[in-house]
Amino acid sequence: MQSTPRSPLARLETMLLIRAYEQQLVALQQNGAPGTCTSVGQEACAVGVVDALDARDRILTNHRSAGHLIARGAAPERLMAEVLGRVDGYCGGRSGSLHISARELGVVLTSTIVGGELSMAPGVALAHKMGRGAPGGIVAVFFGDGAACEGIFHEALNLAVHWALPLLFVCENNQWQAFVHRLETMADPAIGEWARGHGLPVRSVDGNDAEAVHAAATEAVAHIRATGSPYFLELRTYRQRGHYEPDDQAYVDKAELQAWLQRDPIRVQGERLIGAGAIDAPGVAALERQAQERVEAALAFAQASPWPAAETLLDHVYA
Amino acid sequence: MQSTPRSPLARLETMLLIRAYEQQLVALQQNGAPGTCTSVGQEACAVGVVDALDARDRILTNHRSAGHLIARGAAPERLMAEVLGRVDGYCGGRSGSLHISARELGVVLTSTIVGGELSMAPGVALAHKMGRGAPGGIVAVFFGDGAACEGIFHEALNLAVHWALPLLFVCENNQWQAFVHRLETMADPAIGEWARGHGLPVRSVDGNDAEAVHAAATEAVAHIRATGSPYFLELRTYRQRGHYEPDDQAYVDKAELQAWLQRDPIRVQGERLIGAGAIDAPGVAALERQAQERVEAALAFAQASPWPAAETLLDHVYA
Amino acid sequence: MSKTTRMTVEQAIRQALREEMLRDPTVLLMGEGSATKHRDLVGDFGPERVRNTPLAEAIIAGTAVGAAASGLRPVVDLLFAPFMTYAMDALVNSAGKLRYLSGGQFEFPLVAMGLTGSGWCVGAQHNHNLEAMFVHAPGLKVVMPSTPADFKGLLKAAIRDDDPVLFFTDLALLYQEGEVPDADDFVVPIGRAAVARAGGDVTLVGYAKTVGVCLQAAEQLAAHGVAAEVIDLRSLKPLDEETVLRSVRKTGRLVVVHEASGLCGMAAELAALAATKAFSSLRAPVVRLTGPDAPTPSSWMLEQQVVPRPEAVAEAALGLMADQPVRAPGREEDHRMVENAV
Amino acid sequence: MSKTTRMTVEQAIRQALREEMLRDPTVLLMGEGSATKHRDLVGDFGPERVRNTPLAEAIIAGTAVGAAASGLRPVVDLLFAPFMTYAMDALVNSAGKLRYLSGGQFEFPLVAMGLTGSGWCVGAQHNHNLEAMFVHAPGLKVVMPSTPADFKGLLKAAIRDDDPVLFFTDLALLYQEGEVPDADDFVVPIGRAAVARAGGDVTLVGYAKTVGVCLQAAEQLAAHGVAAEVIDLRSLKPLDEETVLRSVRKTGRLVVVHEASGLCGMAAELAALAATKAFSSLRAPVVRLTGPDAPTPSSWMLEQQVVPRPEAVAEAALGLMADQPVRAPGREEDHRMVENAV
Ligand SMILES: Cc1ncc(C[n+]2csc(CCOP(=O)(O)OP(=O)(O)O)c2C)c(N)n1
Ligand SMILES: Cc1ncc(C[n+]2csc(CCOP(=O)(O)OP(=O)(O)O)c2C)c(N)n1
Ligand SMILES: [Mg+2]
Ligand SMILES: [Mg+2]
Repeated sequence: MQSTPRSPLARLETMLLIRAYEQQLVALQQNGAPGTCTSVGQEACAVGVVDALDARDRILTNHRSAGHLIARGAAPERLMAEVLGRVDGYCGGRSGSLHISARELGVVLTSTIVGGELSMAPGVALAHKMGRGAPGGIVAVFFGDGAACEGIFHEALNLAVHWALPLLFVCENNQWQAFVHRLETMADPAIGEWARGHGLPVRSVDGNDAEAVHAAATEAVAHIRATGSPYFLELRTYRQRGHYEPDDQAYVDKAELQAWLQRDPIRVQGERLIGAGAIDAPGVAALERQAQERVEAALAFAQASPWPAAETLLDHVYA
Repeated sequence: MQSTPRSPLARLETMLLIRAYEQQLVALQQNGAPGTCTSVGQEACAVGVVDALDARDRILTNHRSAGHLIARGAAPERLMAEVLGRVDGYCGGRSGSLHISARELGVVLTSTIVGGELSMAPGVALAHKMGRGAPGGIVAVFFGDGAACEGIFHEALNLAVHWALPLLFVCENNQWQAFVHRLETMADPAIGEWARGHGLPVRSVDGNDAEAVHAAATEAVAHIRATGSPYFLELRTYRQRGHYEPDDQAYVDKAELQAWLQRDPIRVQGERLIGAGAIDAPGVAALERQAQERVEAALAFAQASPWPAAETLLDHVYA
Repeated sequence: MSKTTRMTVEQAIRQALREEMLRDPTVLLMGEGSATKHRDLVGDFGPERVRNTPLAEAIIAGTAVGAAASGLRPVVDLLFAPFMTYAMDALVNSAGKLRYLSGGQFEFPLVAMGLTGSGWCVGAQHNHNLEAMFVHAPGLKVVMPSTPADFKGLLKAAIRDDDPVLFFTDLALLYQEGEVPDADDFVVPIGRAAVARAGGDVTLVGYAKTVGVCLQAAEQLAAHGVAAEVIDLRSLKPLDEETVLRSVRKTGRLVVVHEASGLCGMAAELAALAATKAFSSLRAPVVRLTGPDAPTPSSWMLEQQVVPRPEAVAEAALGLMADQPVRAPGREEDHRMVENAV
Repeated sequence: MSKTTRMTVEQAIRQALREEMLRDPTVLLMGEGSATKHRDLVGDFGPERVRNTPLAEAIIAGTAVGAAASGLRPVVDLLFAPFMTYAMDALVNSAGKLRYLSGGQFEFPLVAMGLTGSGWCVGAQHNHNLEAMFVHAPGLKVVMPSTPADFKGLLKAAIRDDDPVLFFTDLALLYQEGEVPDADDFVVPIGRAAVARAGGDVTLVGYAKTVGVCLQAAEQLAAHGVAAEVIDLRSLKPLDEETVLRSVRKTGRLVVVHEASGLCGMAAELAALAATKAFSSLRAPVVRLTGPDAPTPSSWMLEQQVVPRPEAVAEAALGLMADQPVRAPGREEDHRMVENAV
């Protein structure tokens, strides 16, 4: 699990690792591996929030989970093995990329059903509240702007608020819901207003600024630990690549994409740190190489990992 | 169908008919007929809203539908025949009391699945918007405070707002959700706030005052006809009897019940009209007798109505 | 044998809940009105463990799934089975699949209760025997008892089970009485059928209210000198194939009786079982006597028609004894047979 | 015969949508990404009739139900079949029951489309053949073609049908090519199976991708001098009992092959059909070769295992010819057989 607290520099390092890892998945898919939903452009959301959590806490995520997992300390080796369906994956290859849970890291019940994470998160938080988790632990649930359209969003908010559950709602509003733009599915603004209607604290921040996210998340987590009650964070960000690989993004407004690319979260964090003298450009380049090497090692590990045996097909259906 | 516009006196008359009809159902159940969910105490919501609609409009309702149906001009004879499962019922006895539709009156797709009416209403409104209904027609959907807890409430609101559907949301907040008080399931206030989050006009009025409801509904309907867009009405009222018959209401706070009984909607309307000199006490008593006679005639009709033949069991499964 | 007490199915369910909550502090009861209905349990175990929920089946079931994977043993009352359609994602996609997809990282010790069946004239949105949908879904267990003792013993087993269990109560049985063992440790294992009556001529299989139907039919058959064996499935999944097959191999004749539609229902599964694994023993066609492939009407007169009657079961069994082909559709009561309902 | 054009299943679906939207102005297409995916249709029929929706299956399906009862003919794309769990109330409780419960006051001419099956390594939350759940539910029709021509003809029929139709597309077939009749009025009636290959020795029944599996098995069997008849169900509900029974009465041997779990699945239904209505013609046990009763794994190596293979089908059929009992579980490929998967 990630060691906390971590520095802005460590966050840059992690974002670079996430980026390098997902770029590798893109290349893999182009060579015939299964497609994945990358979080390229959303790395600041992952590191900003996950760095505000500690070992007591639990995380639920969805189909776009690589950032959350790596920020939490998941090994790219085992993630990649999972994506390739090999035995050394966190789920022994049964999950593939879409529902990777890593219980040992506190990343639980990952679901690729949009809204699935929202349906289960209150139960995990209830268990914590009833003393089944680590004392003081809270639960963070990551979901997208699309998931906010599902009815379960409303049901989960009402239950979390009314039962005072220690639950951090983290909506990564990346403007896209597969092949549909957010503005085609809801008013503007919408998500924050919907959440406010439930009467819990709601904050909307720049999801491409890792430090802004981290500051907001730290405050949110403190609030939840102090009150035992939920908090809602909306992170405004952008899905830089397609919904999944491959995706030509023909339906994407180029100008909007360009504008967001200018505000790439890694670039923002890099410039901040260089500006503050915490690192220089060559230093950043070195970190990039480091990340790339790690990912190449991970790939080698994953490709060397064996396929699950056919006889294991029916394992783990029941307890 | 009810002739509109109708007078406050006509509304009193209709409320008395609804009340007499449901009291008759209560008596029937005590003699072994199927139990029903009565709307005793909520008659002002029904007449106030339905009187603001006209023949072009459509209504969706739920398990607690007697008021909406009678206000719309449904014949107590056929309603009672339906409750008793006889062929002369609006649904030939297949529905019983829980999902009575009367298409000829524009009361469509009644569902006893809480939230079912909310899931279908946008589609009916969409058909109107796309020219399949009477020009200028709108759709009114009646649902309870409990239905507002279902995810479909959120999904229906978002769709109606984003697609600008001519839909009037009417939440009869009668404080109860079967055997659970509203305050056990949501914040206070909640429903209006949830709706406001969707950015449509929201108004909350005294659901025990037929004229207040009627004025608000008239304004809401005018808004929808003018803009083609949805409107949300919350009617604060109270379920005077149990969730269904029989129900000893052991779980009900007597003081709260008493307080609301003081504000019984029929009493409120009666006193208003007597105060205005529109009618005197004996006149009200006469209307009550009239209603009672009508209901007794309805009962005779229903009991004389034949049972559906066993051979018809499989009719109407498919078109 | 240990002592027993006479009680209704409803009382047996309450006893099972109380005993398991006493036994295991992680057991939790949630539902729309659960706290209202179980005041006594709220009193004894506190409002944390016995909860009224918002009116929202999806989050009730989803919360049960999340809690089950996190150290609690939730029992959720979803009221009438058709309301489970709102909880379908949580039950089918989460509870049934996430253990497998995670490579065994999670367990889901939860029980989801629902009411099914005719008797209250409430119509198809309340009265729908959809248990077979959950039998078809992977990773779930499905239990549907017929006697107070089995209701108690199987609910206790379901609560102790580490897998998600759908527990269906045929509402027509709620106030039926029977003897129930007193012993705290009385548990009926999931996955075992019961031979409700032994006989060598024909096998009648039912579950929930149709077990009684089959027993009455067996009485009528006895009068004709036909010894019917009646099997109460009790658990629909895992299915006790052995007990069914042993009986069919003995009698060579099978009549499956249930209220649910026969199309892809348990009657289809059992007929398939016989045709695939007891074929050489079969002496006559299998008969399915089930509710029709139609929504259930509210009208008392029509509702009556959808439950298979003992007379029809006995008649079908006699037909098999005479080794006549299953009679063709068209007779007055035939609309109750799936052969005709499809 | 009229002219035909070679195209993929995906193109056949697009053509059917276009032709029916041209033919009937009340036809409406809605779904998460439907407008993005069908730019051309938006261009030709306008944004009112081809809509991207919010990401909310329950309201998509509910809206289709409400619109269908109000004069429109909605086609909703629910993407992958497991997402239909969110739409279950609208499909099962509203579309399937409200016509009946209202005494026939409403019709629900809607089509709900979903993707099923293995081939993309996406795991059980995307890959779940749950079509049998809708066969078990009343008031619905269920269609699942295997050829481009049938995809086109059955989708057109489904859109014209006045009842709610679930239209499932096995994703493994999407890019498979075949000849499709050009005629605008080409429609394949719902409820009729097709004899994909004639033969007198054994009946192999499949649907969707397993029709191809059965046809390959038939080839292999021919090499052994066994003439297999292959039936493509095409419609799962209403089921073409006649065509299946005619074949089974002729061959006396039945092997049912599908990817869905066999438990309360179509294989159970067909085995039951044979055991109840063609019993006297059966010469050997029925065999169910189906996907296991387990969630579908993502790993390519494991996903491969869940689809019945031609070799297994041929082997099972040969076993029946030799009139051997269905072989006992335990062999390497047996986990693909429901007998073993339960
Ligand atoms: C219930 C359900 N519906 C549809 C899908 C297909 N799908 C997968 S991701 C996705 C878009 C989700 O959008 P959002 O919630 O904003 O998350 P994002 O992909 O943008 O991270 C869709 C439609 C699904 N997996 N589950
Ligand atoms: C999906 C669903 N869940 C539960 C029920 C059982 N039930 C019927 S009415 C009711 C209470 C509904 O409360 P509300 O929406 O406030 O309407 P009211 O009964 O107060 O008019 C419940 C829980 C149902 N019919 N449908
Ligand atoms: Mg998004
Ligand atoms: Mg209420």
